[in-house]
Amino acid sequence: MLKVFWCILKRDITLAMRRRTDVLTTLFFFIIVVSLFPLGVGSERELLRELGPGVVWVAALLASMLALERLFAADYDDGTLEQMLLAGQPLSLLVLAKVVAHWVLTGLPLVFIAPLMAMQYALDGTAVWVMMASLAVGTPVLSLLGAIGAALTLGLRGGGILLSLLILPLYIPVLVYGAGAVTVSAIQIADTQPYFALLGAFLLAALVLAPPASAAALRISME
Amino acid sequence: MLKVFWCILKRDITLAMRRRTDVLTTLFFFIIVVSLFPLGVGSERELLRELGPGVVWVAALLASMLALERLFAADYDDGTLEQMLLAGQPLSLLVLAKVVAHWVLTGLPLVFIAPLMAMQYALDGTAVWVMMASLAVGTPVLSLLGAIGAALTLGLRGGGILLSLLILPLYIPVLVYGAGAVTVSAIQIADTQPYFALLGAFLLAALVLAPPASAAALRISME
Amino acid sequence: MKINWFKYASPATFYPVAGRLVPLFGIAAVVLMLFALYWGFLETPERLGGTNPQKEYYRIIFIHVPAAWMSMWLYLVLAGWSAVGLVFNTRLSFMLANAVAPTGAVFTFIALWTGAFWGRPSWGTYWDWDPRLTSELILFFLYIGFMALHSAIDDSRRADRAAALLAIVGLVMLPIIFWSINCPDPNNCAALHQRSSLGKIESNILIAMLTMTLGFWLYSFATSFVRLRGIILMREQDSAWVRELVADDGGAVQPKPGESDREVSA
Amino acid sequence: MLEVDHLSCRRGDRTLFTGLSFTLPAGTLLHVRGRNGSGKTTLLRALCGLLRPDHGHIRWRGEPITELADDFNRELLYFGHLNGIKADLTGLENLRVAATLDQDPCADADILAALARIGLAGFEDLPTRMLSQGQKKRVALARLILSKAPLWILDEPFTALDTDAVALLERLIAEHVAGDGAVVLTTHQEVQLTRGEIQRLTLGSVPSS
Amino acid sequence: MLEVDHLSCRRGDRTLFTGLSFTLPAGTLLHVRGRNGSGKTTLLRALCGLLRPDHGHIRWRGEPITELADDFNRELLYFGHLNGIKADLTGLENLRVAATLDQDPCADADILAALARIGLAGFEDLPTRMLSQGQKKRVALARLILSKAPLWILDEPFTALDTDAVALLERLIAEHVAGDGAVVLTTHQEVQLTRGEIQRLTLGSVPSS
Ligand code: HEM
Ligand SMILES: Nc1ncnc2c1ncn2[C@@H]1O[C@H](COP(=O)(O)OP(=O)(O)OP(=O)(O)O)[C@@H](O)[C@H]1O
Ligand SMILES: Nc1ncnc2c1ncn2[C@@H]1O[C@H](COP(=O)(O)OP(=O)(O)OP(=O)(O)O)[C@@H](O)[C@H]1O
Ligand SMILES: [Mg+2]
Ligand SMILES: [Mg+2]
Repeated sequence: MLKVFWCILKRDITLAMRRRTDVLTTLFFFIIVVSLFPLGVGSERELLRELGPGVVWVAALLASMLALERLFAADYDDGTLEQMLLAGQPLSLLVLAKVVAHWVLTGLPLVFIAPLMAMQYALDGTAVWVMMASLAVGTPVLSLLGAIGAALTLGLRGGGILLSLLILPLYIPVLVYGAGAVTVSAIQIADTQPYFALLGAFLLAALVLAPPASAAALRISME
Repeated sequence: MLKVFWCILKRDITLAMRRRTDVLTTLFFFIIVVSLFPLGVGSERELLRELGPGVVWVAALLASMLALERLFAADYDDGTLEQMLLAGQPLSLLVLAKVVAHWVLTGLPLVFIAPLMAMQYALDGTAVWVMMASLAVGTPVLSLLGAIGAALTLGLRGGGILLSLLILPLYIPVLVYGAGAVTVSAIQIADTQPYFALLGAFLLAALVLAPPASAAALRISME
Repeated sequence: MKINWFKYASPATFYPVAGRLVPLFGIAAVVLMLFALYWGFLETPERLGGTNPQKEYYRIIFIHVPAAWMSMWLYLVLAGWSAVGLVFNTRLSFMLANAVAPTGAVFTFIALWTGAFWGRPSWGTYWDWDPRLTSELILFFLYIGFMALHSAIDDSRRADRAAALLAIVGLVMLPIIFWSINCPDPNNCAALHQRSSLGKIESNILIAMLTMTLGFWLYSFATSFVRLRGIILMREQDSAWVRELVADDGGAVQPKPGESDREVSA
Repeated sequence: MLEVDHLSCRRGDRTLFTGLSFTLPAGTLLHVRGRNGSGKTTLLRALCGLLRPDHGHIRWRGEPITELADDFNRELLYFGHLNGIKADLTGLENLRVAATLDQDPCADADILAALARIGLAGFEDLPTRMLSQGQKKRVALARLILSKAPLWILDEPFTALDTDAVALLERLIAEHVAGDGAVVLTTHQEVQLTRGEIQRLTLGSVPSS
Repeated sequence: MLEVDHLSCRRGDRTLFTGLSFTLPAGTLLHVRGRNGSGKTTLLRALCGLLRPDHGHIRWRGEPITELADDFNRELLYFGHLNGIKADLTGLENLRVAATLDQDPCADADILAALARIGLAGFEDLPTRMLSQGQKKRVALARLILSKAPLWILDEPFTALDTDAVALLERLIAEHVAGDGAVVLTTHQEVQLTRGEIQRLTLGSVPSS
């Protein structure tokens, strides 16, 4: 069981390392989207400070969603996904391994680049830490939820944009509490703990429910 | 010449109509992205009014860019693009036909839905008209420029996100003047005409330069 | 008495039943809606009193609120049939879910639209990011997502099952989404609690509103069944009973199933 | 081993076959033939459980494959129109992953031997995207050498292969059948076996609408 | 018609062939053979101008194809590993677009006749995504019937076709050659012509690195 999990995880990470641009592009997309906003809305410090958490989180949402499109697509196109379905291994385990690899490659880098982004929006010390923490807990939820959508839209023409239509509404709770935690951290008296408790609960629920749902979706899509 | 142009234009529009959702999903993506922001940044009317033009334009950029990914990809995968290269017709003409079809299907609808989005951000009458006009002139530039990027990233894994990396920086002038026109229209004394003159100039330049550039990029990518 | 429900779970049996029910529900719906409009416009107070005196335009409530209720109820129905379909693998349930979706989307849209037009005179804006409005908008996206996914897939069986799974995932997420919008700040959620004002409402208004809801409900049945009959005909093209039906109308020739033979050699 | 009972499948609005029944004992090869579009691929995918048939049952050692699920999959090796190899991994890495998924315990030496046998010595360390059409197919076929699965389902395995590779593949199939395995395969060519029984199943030509 | 002069091509770090020269007069078929990975596809793509050779020249009616560009393309029909048809369009629509691009003036009746000849009567109005592997290939092959191009370059055109279709395709090629056309083709099968000359070119086996 564990061996299979590691095998898939290693495979996906090796594949990504063969094409290092893939990892970097998600990151750059995130950076570019965050940096575009000041161009569109002007650059008053106060306005930007208010916008910051929301923009960073929306950008994280979009980046995570875009990267998701490729979660199963490549495996589907070359037939390796078909082989996974027929491997005689629990499919949710394989799915979980793929999602974990995906998060390590696309979600984790966002956490580390966040401080740079926060700087552009004039956020201060605590807010930056809270933003990193909220991204660290929130982005795995995005990857897990997104996997369901990716599995459902597998092989459909225009799948990418259809995927975003299906998945973005489901991302809303993570967005609300993720961005909320950062906004609130600016106020001295307010407490960010309930936000993190909620995000953590989402993560646990997603860890349990999303892999089987994605596996079911994959079986449907491969028919 | 003209016959070939029409043939490709008609083909692409027929293809899109076979899958009507494709057209609608770009539109809904736009709508969803625009609607996500207030959830992330809060819903004070004044703040939203200031944000409005920027958010709508950034969303238009993202929607146009995402849709672009599929501009040549489908033709590449099934080999029809190879056939177009060997058709003995000027390739830039074929590219132009594809870009025009693409804009009619994904850019034009944004122009018409924009008033609804403007409403969500509490923009007033003139601003709405200016926004529609700026989108009408600006989105074709996005499609034309995007075609170059789409041609360059053809067939690369993770092309979608690489594409955005190449193209978003080129989109910046359109974003700045497009959103600028709308913001400025709120101020009585300011004049939007220079903005539109610039956007128009971009459009003309893109119309002349982008198709041959995309054609050249296609030849490189297909080798 | 024991009814064989599975008998009615077959499209062939349900098709004529639905056919007979459509005019029944349709007429009842029209009558109820007309009555509700009459009652709402003529038998209710000219303006609402209280702290916020509303003018004549409050009458939009007779469409707005029933539509909002229906939009939520129909999503439950949609997800319910989807679950039944996935669990028992009954084709009819998927078809029902598909038939309900457009009606649900239309009611959601009506609720949004009428709400917006109501908001203009009473709040001075078409749109505000009020939690309730936002939730309704997201419900609309869920409906659109369901229909978009279904129509993006050629193979009807895959389309049914994929869309059904999406509907169920949506249903699980829905309470979380609504709750997060209603309570964006978990530090003081209780303060944000929204109270329905239906209890204090005048009885005439209540009558009109409930009648309209019932009318909408029957309308949903009628339109869903009409759509369902269309879907059944399209899906069951190949089956004997549809071929008979079409042949009665002088319809098209149907393909014969392919034969197969086999030989064994050493 | 494999029993098929009154199977019928449809794709889109077209019924491809109805009432198809056969049994495939150990040590037999079933050659499914038929014109283009007669439903060979559809039948093979149904036999794998990838596609749910409209009616009828498929049983493996007496039990329905829908109930066996993963247990059936472990005894099965399917080879479809797609090769099922990653273009960015080398032949060696591809086969290593495949072996882990199939739970065939095999060392790198086994894999290298298999690759050499299939005629890819010297290409083990190239990403498969750098291989030609036929070489890619060979990488995928190396799984046949490594696998211990008793049932092979092969959809047009001979396309894109040159004559040497075709001969080798025929030998592999014959060995598997001789070793009490079962094979279902489609191809437009003739198939010979030195030992073991060949059944031929011809799917009817598709009626035009 | 086609002259190839000291051509050499490499893919990756591997030189596939060097100093390859031949001329292909009208009314000839060139059968390119070779093991998997010997460079057949590479050669064919170079002949079309899709791939730039390392050294050497390719001339069409005496002029280099790089200079002729679109004029050469108009006289060429290439048929690669991919079919070049849109899955969402019907066979009829696909061929209509192909005809316009190739500037073959042909009416719908011609196209329908071509589809019928290739054995797809009754399938004209189905989106090609609903067709089987072999049927898709047939739609693409219908272009051979419609085209007026004197030079055909066909990369493994026989794969996935059933015996009827193979026979038909062989007849089409023979007719084209008999009508003073030129054909370059790769296939692992044997090719016969009733009339016209067959040249055979065997690409060497690949040196292992
Ligand atoms: C786009 C705008 C609007 C939307 C999407 C919307 C949505 C909804 C929904 C979903 C409900 C039912 C909720 C429930 O009963 O639990 C509802 C009820 C109601 N809405 Fe709206 N609404 C909008 C605008 C307005 C406006 C402008 C007003 C009044 C000024 C209004 C007043 C009411 C009232 C009085 C109810 C009755 C239910 C109650 O008393 O809680 N709505 N609306
Ligand atoms: N994109 C590529 N990059 C690097 N090397 C490549 C690439 N594509 C093919 N090759 C190498 O070029 C050689 C020839 O490939 P080609 O596709 O021309 O062979 P082929 O003769 O058509 O073989 P087949 O009969 O298998 O189709 C192979 O050895 C392969 O390793
Ligand atoms: N996705 C699909 N939707 C609808 N019909 C389909 C689909 N795929 C295949 N078909 C139809 O099913 C029939 C059988 O297809 P199948 O792929 O099983 O044929 P096949 O025997 O494998 O043919 P070939 O020798 O060409 O590979 C074809 O007539 C085709 O039109
Ligand atoms: Mg097949
Ligand atoms: Mg080749």
